[in-house]
Amino acid sequence: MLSLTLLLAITIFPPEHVQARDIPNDEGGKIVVTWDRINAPELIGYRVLRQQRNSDKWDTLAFVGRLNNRYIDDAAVNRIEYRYQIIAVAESTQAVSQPSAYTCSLPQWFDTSTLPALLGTVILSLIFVFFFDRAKRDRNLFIRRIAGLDAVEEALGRATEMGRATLYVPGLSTMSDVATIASLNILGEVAKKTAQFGTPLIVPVADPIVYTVAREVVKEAYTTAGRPDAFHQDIVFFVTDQQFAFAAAVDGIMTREKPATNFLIGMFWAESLIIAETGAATGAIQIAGTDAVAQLPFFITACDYTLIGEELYAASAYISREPVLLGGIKAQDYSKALIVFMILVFSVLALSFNLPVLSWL
Amino acid sequence: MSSTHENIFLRLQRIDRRWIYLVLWLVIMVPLIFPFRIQPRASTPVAQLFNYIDTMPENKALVISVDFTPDTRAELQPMVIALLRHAFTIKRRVGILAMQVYGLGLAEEAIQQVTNEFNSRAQTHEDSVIYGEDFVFWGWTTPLLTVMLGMGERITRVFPVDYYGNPTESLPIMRDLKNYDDVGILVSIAASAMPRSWINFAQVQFGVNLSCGITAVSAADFYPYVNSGQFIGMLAGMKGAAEYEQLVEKRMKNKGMDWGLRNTGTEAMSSQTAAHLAIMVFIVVGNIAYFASRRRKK
Amino acid sequence: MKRRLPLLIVLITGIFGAVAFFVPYPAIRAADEIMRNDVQRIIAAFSLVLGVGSIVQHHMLKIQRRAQYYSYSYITIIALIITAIIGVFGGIDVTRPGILPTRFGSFSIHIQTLYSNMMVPLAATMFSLLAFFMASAAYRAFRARNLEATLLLLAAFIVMLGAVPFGRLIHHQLPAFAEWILAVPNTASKRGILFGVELGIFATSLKIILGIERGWLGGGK
Amino acid sequence: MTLSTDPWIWIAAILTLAIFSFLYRENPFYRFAEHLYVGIANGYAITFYWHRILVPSLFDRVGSSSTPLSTKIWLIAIAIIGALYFTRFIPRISWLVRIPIAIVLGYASGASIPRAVSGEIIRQMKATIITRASFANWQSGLWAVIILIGVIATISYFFFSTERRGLLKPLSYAGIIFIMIGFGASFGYTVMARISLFIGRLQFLLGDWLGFIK
Repeated sequence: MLSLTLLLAITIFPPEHVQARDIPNDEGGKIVVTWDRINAPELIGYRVLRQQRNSDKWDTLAFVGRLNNRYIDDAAVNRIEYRYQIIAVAESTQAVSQPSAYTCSLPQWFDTSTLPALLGTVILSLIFVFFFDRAKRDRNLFIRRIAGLDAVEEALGRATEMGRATLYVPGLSTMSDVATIASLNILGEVAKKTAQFGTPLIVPVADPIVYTVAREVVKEAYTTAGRPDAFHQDIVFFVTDQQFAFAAAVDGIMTREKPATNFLIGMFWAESLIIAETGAATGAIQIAGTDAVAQLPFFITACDYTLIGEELYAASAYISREPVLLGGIKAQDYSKALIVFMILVFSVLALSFNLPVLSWL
Repeated sequence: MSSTHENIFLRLQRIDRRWIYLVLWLVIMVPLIFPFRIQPRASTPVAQLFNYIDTMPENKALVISVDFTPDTRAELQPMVIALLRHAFTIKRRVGILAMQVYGLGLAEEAIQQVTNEFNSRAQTHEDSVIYGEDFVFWGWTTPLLTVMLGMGERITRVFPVDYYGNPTESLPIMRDLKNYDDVGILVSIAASAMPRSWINFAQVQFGVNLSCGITAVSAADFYPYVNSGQFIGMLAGMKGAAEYEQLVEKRMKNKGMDWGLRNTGTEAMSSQTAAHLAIMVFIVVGNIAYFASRRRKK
Repeated sequence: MKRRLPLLIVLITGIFGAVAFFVPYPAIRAADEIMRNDVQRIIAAFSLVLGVGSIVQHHMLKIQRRAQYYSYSYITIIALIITAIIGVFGGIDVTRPGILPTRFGSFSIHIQTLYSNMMVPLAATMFSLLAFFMASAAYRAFRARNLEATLLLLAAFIVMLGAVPFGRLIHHQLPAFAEWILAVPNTASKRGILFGVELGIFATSLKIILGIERGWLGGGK
Repeated sequence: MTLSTDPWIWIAAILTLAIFSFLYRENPFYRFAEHLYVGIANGYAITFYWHRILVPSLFDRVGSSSTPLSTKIWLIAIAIIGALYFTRFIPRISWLVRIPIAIVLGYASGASIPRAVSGEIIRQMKATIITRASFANWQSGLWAVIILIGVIATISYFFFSTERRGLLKPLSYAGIIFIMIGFGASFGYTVMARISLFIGRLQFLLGDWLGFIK
């Protein structure tokens, strides 16, 4: 009698509204099963079972916790129909649901949730391609001169006056980082100047591929400047890809070789201030440039001049006078104007008509 | 007279930076050796976590997940120690695991330290903390999903043997610590995004109560989860650890356990405070020197 | 050929990389996974050869030329070789030893031991130098020269005060004000900079794929 | 005070002190530690690439009998492309080094285009747009407006197409003010974390090594 009441006390009801449907916008192979959650304190969780059409075997797929009301079956084979059953499990009892209707998973060609990204990509690409093209025809695209460029030239001048070396660190990142590419453009110009004036150049690098490219860039600059003889293979060298070991080595170079000018241009992480402050202590003029937002405050405090974010790209375009690069800066300006315009329009729409603008993006 | 003043200010402006280094070194090191007492007042998230654990039902356990590595030990290890002391003081059972292999050594160290503190002062069996009854160290296993989801069903199945090699089924504590249902709160101490994984898997699936202890730099990333209630409070950086230590110490004193234990977080906090003040004094002095010498030039 | 083939390759792999984002079809997803897990990783592993070749050459040259401090170059080369031998032949997993014994009684020279007791302390100590460098940089640079510099200084000052218990004594709202600075003006400026940076990433990627940006080819024909 | 007897603790402590000696000046101890560090870091990189990439992703699979032949050929082809990096050292065919670079660079560029748009640009736009929900209380509404103004001002600071005249002049000035406040705040916010790092090193020296503090 006692045991009977106990049994009754922990009786639980089977889960209801068990439904299964294909997950949209995916590569297929996934079916989501949903059910109504049971509010019973004794409940431990749910067991999810699956049956293939024309088979009478039910397979246990998983056991999920008691707060769930959905399960994603990622082992479904495309175009095969399945149905599902949910078992509510308590310590000593369980309850089986009605099976769901049959359903199957299908792969899709386009992920509709990425539509805004696709539109954005297409619009931005058009803006950029338009300006690349215009830049080729119109050689006089206007770009405001950036204060940092004077600083670059002044710093180089000082290094030549003093006859001391110039150190150029093109960041710690890889070739696929914009900052690295912008930095290598500036490195080319800096190398031309050091070649002309015959002052030593030191370029330590933290990425093997950037090392290969930087070496070619410097070699070409020395040839263009008419001093191929002054190029030697020890100007550009790889140090290590470990952040702090690289910083230790650059600090060592700065204090031993005492370069008159340090360029710290490219992508940097936490080592930024370790390098910049050591350079400041040696009394070198320092020009920094990075789009690593978190490191900008440190360069601002420790360097004589810092190219902030986009200024770095603009400087690289300005200094190389490549028409296409200038076109890119123009396109970037118009894209930014478009972004500001859209933010304002969407805000006005949302505030005045209470439209769900955020869900459109 | 004016020239000597000018000299002082100009010299102050161009002071050798090594003097700054020396001052900072001393200002941080001296309080570590001879700590002065500062009593940080608990901020809301810290008090929230403390109060939750303090009033947790007696049959619920505290689980600490040691998810950090030795490089952030200074900030995070004091949290593990304070949490262990708290649980042992109010006699709640504790389960410990590590989601990082390097966390194993840190967890073991904390366990050794805190159990020694309690057992060396224990008079009775009741007062002491006993392995397998009052606490358990499950150790480490991989992959992440197996642990976070598996513990919702049966912990002994995720960790068939504990860190020391005992079969977990044989430990008395595991009889009433079957899965998340017996866990009052799980605190993930981490320098990575691990606490977010605990939310995504353990909480979303099983609704276990969570909290976290993280480094100062990542605090901003986790605040939204505290505001949304997904974490019950939070310990952020050394400051968070120090505040928790103070609350635990007060609790121990209330229970007559005035042992004068070392609180490394609080001690480090005195170094932190001293260092922050020193840097601020540097900035003020630098500006005074700057303005004084500029005025003289005029 | 020497320029066309690489440019054709960036065009194809670039379009593939972008398309894989939008198309969930199994064949594309599977190809994308192979690209990420096999192609990119294995190629990256080989590129290290370039780097190691360069660092060894750099130090060999120093030794040959008897450059200043050349004797330290031996340290780098020897440390590199020994670590690589221990690591490659001694195994990386403590539970699965390699062909080289790494344990002598209670003394271990396993790569993980080297890592924990040499790499970690060296990295952590280099990293911790920042505490000092931040102090000296602040001392030199945080001068109220003009409005911008004064705001930089004040913002840093208030946030630092908010971080220590002392701040609350000055004004009980001070920590909250510090948090506000981080949450509002700081967020605004970071976001403004980020828009430009992301557009720059977009532009550069497009230029690489279209073969407009050719700096990566290095010089030569 | 109980000195450590573990030789590895001594090595770690000596290396730690050697790096710290740099704060005084560049010296032979620092020079030693620096050169050692660069060597070990490269040795460790070799180890890591070998055991974590080449062995599991390449050698184990090519050598395994359960790998289909087509996959094996494919993997060997990738390895050959990777080996083209070696041509850097052979002047006549050194241009071949561009092929693996092109594969890595092209894919990374392509993959970053939609991610820059959806992950950053669109997401940040969404976060900046003001809706009625932003005005749930007057404070959050005001903060949202300030953020919007700050974002626009900062963007206008980086506008290079025209000289700073007219509306652009005050706007870009407001931009640099937001930027400076932001930089100051980030600087101040990082101090605590960096001092924690140094405290960590001191705890190692004074505790683990010298046994001064427990």
